[in-house]
Amino acid sequence: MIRTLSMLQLYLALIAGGCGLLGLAASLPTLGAAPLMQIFFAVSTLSLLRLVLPWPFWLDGVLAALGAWALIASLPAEGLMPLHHWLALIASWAFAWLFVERLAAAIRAGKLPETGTGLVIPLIFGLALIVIWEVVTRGASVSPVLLPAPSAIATRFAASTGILWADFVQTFIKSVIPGYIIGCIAGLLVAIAVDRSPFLKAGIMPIGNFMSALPIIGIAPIMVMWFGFDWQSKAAVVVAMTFFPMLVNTVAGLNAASAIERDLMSTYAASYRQTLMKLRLPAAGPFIFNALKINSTLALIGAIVAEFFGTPVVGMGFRISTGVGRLAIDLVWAEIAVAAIAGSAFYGVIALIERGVTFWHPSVRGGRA
Amino acid sequence: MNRILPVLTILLAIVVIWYAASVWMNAPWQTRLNERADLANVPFTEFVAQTWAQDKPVLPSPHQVAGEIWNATIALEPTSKRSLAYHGWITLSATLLGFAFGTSLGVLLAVAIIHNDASDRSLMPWIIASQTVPIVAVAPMLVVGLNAVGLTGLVPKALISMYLSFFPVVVGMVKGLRSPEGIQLDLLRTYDATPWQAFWKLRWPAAMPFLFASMKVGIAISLVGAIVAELSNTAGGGLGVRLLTGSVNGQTVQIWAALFIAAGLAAVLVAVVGRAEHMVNRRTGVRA
Amino acid sequence: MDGKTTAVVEARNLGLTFPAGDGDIVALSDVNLTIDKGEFVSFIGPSGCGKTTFLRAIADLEKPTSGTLTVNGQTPENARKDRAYGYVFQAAALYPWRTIEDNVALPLEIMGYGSADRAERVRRTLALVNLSGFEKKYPWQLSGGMQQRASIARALSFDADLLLMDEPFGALDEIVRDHLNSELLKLWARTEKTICFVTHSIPEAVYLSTKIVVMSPRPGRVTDVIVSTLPRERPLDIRETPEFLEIAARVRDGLRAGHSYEEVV
Amino acid sequence: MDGKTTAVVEARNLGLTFPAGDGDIVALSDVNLTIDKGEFVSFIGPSGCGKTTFLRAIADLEKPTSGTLTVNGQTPENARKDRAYGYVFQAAALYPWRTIEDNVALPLEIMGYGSADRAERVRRTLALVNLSGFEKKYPWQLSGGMQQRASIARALSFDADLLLMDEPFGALDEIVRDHLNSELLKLWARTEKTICFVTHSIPEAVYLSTKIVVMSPRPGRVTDVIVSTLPRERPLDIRETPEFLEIAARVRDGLRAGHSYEEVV
Amino acid sequence: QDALTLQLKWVTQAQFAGYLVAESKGFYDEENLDITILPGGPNVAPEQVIAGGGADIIVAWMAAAMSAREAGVPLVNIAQPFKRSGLMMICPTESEVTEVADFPGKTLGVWFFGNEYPFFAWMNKEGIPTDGSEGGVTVLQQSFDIQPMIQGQADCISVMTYNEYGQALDAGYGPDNLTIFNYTEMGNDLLEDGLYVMEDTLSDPAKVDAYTRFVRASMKGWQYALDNPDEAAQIVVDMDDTGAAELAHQRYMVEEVSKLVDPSDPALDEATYDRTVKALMDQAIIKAEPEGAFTTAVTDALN
Ligand SMILES: Nc1ncnc2c1ncn2[C@@H]1O[C@H](COP(=O)(O)OP(=O)(O)OP(=O)(O)O)[C@@H](O)[C@H]1O
Ligand SMILES: Nc1ncnc2c1ncn2[C@@H]1O[C@H](COP(=O)(O)OP(=O)(O)OP(=O)(O)O)[C@@H](O)[C@H]1O
Ligand SMILES: Cc1ncc(C[n+]2csc(CCO)c2C)c(N)n1
Ligand SMILES: [Mg+2]
Ligand SMILES: [Mg+2]
Repeated sequence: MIRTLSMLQLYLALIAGGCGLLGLAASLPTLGAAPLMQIFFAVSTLSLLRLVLPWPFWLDGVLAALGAWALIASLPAEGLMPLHHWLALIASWAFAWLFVERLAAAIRAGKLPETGTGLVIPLIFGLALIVIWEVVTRGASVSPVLLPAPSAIATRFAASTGILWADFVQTFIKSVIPGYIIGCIAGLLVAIAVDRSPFLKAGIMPIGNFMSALPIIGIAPIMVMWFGFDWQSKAAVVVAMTFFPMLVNTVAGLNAASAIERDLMSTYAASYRQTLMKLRLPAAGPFIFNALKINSTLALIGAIVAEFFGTPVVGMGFRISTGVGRLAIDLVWAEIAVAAIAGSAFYGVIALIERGVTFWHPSVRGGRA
Repeated sequence: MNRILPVLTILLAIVVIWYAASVWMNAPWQTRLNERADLANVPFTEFVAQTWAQDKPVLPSPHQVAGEIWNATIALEPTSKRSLAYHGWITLSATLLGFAFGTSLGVLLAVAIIHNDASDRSLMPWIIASQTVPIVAVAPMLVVGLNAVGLTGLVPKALISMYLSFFPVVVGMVKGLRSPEGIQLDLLRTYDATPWQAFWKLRWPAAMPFLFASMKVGIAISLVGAIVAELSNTAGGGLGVRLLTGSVNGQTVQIWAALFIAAGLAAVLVAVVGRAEHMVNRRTGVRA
Repeated sequence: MDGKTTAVVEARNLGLTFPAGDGDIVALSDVNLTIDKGEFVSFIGPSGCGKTTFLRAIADLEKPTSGTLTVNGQTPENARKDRAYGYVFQAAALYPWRTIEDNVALPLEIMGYGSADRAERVRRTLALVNLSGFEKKYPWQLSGGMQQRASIARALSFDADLLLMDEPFGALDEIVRDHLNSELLKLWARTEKTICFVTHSIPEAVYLSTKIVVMSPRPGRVTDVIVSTLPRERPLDIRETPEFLEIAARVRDGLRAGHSYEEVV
Repeated sequence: MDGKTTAVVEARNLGLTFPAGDGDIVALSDVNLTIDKGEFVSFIGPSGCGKTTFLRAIADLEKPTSGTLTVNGQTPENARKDRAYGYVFQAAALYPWRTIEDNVALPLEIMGYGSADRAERVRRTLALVNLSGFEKKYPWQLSGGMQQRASIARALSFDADLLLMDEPFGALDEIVRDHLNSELLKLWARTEKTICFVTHSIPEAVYLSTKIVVMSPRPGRVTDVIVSTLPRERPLDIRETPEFLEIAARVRDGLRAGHSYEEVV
Repeated sequence: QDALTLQLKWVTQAQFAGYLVAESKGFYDEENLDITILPGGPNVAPEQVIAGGGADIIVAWMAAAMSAREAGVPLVNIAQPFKRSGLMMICPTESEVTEVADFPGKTLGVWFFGNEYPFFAWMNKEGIPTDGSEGGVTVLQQSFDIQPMIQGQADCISVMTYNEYGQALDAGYGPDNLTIFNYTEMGNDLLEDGLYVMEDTLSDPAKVDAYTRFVRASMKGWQYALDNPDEAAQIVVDMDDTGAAELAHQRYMVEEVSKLVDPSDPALDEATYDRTVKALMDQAIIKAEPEGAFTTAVTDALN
């Protein structure tokens, strides 16, 4: 069965099985203290049999899950976890990786369908990271004011949904969305305006490039000073942060139509408007979406930073900054989780729309975006 | 010449609007000050001059900012702690170190992604998610956490720079390393080239334009990272610290001066990368 | 075809030079040519001799740098604004975000045709190039040859009297090419259009044209203008007649003369 | 050429199917063909009939889905690892960041030739394709035809006994094509290489080959294998002999037979 | 020499003059100490820094320290140089606030990041809701300057006597056009700027000895600063790495801080401590009465 494994997979299998064997030996003196862990070590050791017997890949997945479960179940209430539990961590991580490797290979070989299984791999990866985080923070007794365990964050998350929702509404719905829309539309319109006049373009583009490289977050205190404490100042920061990427990308996109495609328009004696609407804007689509995607992550960050410089007493940035001050670090991480989820979802939605709108572009037509 | 003229025109327009805006935005407070000082009927020209010369204006006038930049750079010893050149250098060193880390990490991840199916499928969504984490929120905790394991000074800042700058590099390099067309790869297959040869003779050179484009974004964002890190790591100075202390002391002129220096630094850094690109292009015969 | 013809294209001492970093590139020099209404003129010559450039100058996509050029007795610019010609580019240049039928409808939209008229014309021209049934496909779902045919349909859809075609059949295999050649001849016979046609193939040029313009490499000059003696009615097997072969030989000689082998291609 | 020949390529009931979203595409089906050492085999057929696919299967760039295929008596994979062949792609596929000489040297670098040997081989093959003097130029500084010639030089540089050429002269004008055709014949006569050659041009196929394989459109099948009766020594004007025209007619008939016009191209 | 790191709770300024002067004048060296002084800022939580091992001693407000103690960072007060609070709330006359009864319906600027407890304790005591409900006040997270007042974004803002109040004076405000609520005068002051260490270090006599020497030298620094305000201000400016401190402002700050500090007696006043703890418990900022949250071991050893 070895022959079906790649070099990398073979190493992973050896690490997993080897750590199982070592762990089994190391845990013999405390036999029975953590039965689940013992079972995990035993089965891991057994997995070395794959060198001579078939060993289906889902078994590796099961073992990774068993290891994670055993580890979390036997985490000490306080103090450091015993040394051989670290071996279990390495083993179950190796099983997870091996599982993912073999899953990916099976998908590539067409043995498993792409849809459905495609999502499983990133999920497993994320879960593995969270398990490692949980085990390391708790197993090594990392102070919760430095880095709380995911379980503590989740508990806090569940207990504070009210606060989190209010903050989300204040920051995302009231500041990010309007700022994003205004900034992107303004960037698009200015780009179109600028594109008409070579003089304006020559004048504004270097400045636009310059501004888009600027640490715009530096203007957050200024915006708070100008636009007050409530969402308006946050939206203003978001506008400023999203405007220039959109401007620069759209101008580049409007030039993306090839010479021959433009020549075609000129053989029809098409007007400026017709050329814009029928050729140049559609051709600029991929560039505009690129800016929309970049901006979707920038916008949230901008709003949160701006809230560090003054807010009503609600908002994700407010909660994060006071949370650090009050050492409510688990709440801070819950807010960070909200931000990451909202940001990823926002990005994902834009990416989905992109797939629909620029369906014709080679990058969308072929393979993963 | 005909490239500079439009830029100058636009800059001039910006400066004019800026002057007008600073009269408009500083006027209410100036009126209040004048009332309080029992100055009635201040002539308009004098009033305008007053709004351009406030100590802590809402919007400082261009010459105030220029003056502050001058005073804080040319007019001072570069080693003085009041010198923006000194603070700029501190930020720059963190930026460069972070940029080096970020570019290396980005390239490594991209290599892993294109060579390994499992990495390809599992990493990308999380790399995108990583950029939706508000680094400004994590930075203070990261600084303390790194402090706990004995890392202080330059390194924490550089790590935050890295966190921001690796992203454009991964995205660009994944694209770039995948940019060779099927036929170019097939060619190497007919020679039975090793993956290593395919990487160095085809993928890497083909990715160069993408690498440079990413690095231009990356170095600018590295600077943002260094500044953000300095907001949470006030020991040792830096442009971010100047921004922060300007903000806590309400010294708007100082904020604007620090911002402009940061912007200038970003422009210079991007230009340097562009220059490097130009040199590499010349060596590899890329068409001008 | 003879009798009281009018000049559709008239070039006098035409020159066109591209400025370039290291010395200018003379793409056309001292070209004199008259194309009358209803003629089918082929341009043949080695790669880079200026065939495309000449067509583009007629279409007002390049500005001549010397001499005069008139189209329908007007400046090329005015002719273009009158929508005097349909242009088939060397590459298909279909817009990837439009279906085939929408691509063919593009000039009609721009020129403001009504939607019923549009649909009818699209149907008709797609049928002409044998693409019925592919209306709803996107360009990238078609083979190169089909794309090229769609771009021909697009140029035909609005019935311009002058057709400028730049190697329209370059991407096609011999059989399909033969087929489209005879279709094009039929269309031309039926509609009395004037056609300027660029090709690399000597048999194709001879088979199609009433006049063959042989060009020589840079600086692009017209070295020979051969008026065909073949009848207007041309079955495919005309290509084996001695008359045909003789004209072909003359074209080949003209071509070879301009070919100082080493420096071209 | 006859006498004790050995099979270089041997296909038995070869089939190759591409999986696709909406129904699989059968690119090759039931292909039987033997190519002996020293033969010059042309493949001709309408666009999309599987010519490229067959060449790619020989080169181990595609995996057959049924039947057997051997190259030099080995699996295609082992033959590839033995560097048994040189491949000229339909497009030049030069690397833009390498000069012409470095492009030609690429396979030599990969196969580990010493640097003196490399320089000598590059010089020799560039001279063969008439590109001496362009060693230090980058691909974009050359015309399409010159690029194609550079890619031929690259395939010749390491002296494989089997040459797989996919429409190598497609981008060239007739005169240059004639020239390269006779050069290729000379090379073949001198070196006794086995050559598989894809083309769209019937005269070219007849002029060059000892064997012409006519293929029909999807599902790609071999419809005719015509063994040439022309002598090995072929001056350019052999193309006007009756024998030549007869073979050409036979190829044309074979081609037309496979052409159910509507669905191809 | 014993090496100790002191984490300040704010940027380098005369609020910390005693420590800066002691360092600059070599008082720490005299006590055989090697002190590193780390500036703070609005994103630096000293309680977190000390929990992470980045500092040995921190300057903190008691409310924040006690709350951190409950969050699992066992901080212990070892000395309390600041006897009074410098915190005030000021309202310009335009806002028409003259007494606490005027607050309902107004917008008040408050500093968060661990500095909000005194305000909430005060409102709690007055029975004014802060959650946006009827008859309550609207609270803003205030930036660390007086812009919200100048811009009219808040009716009242928080100031420190020694810092922002000075900015207000510079800007033309004064007792004649301001209503001032002084936390100390109202009896609502919660202890500010104490020195805190981690509880476990106190079981090490060598450490306690080092802390004692540290406090002694620091108090000497405070004394010196109060006696030589001009020189102290100059020292602060010189020691500011960011180059942002301005001499005139620091001079003002030394003057004002001296009204809050008692350089001769760093010991914690238990009555104020009790009041602070009660206020925190009333407001449920901490749930249980802290045990061992201060020690007199260090201040006792001084004499
Ligand atoms: N935009 C341009 N700028 C500079 N030189 C150009 C430009 N367009 C064409 N040329 C040059 O002008 C000459 C004529 O080009 P043209 O495209 O007309 O040739 P052609 O006869 O159509 O060749 P082919 O058969 O390869 O299409 C060439 O040498 C070419 O390099
Ligand atoms: N990678 C692929 N995936 C799916 N279908 C393919 C792929 N490669 C080729 N085909 C299909 O296989 C068939 C044969 O293609 P092939 O490229 O071999 O044709 P060809 O004879 O070389 O045509 P041409 O003369 O146009 O080069 C075509 O229908 C093509 O669409
Ligand atoms: C994070 C933080 N925020 C506010 C204060 C309160 N405070 C005390 S002194 C001072 C400075 C202005 O001088 C301020 C604002 C603090 N200490 N730390
Ligand atoms: Mg051309
Ligand atoms: Mg092919």
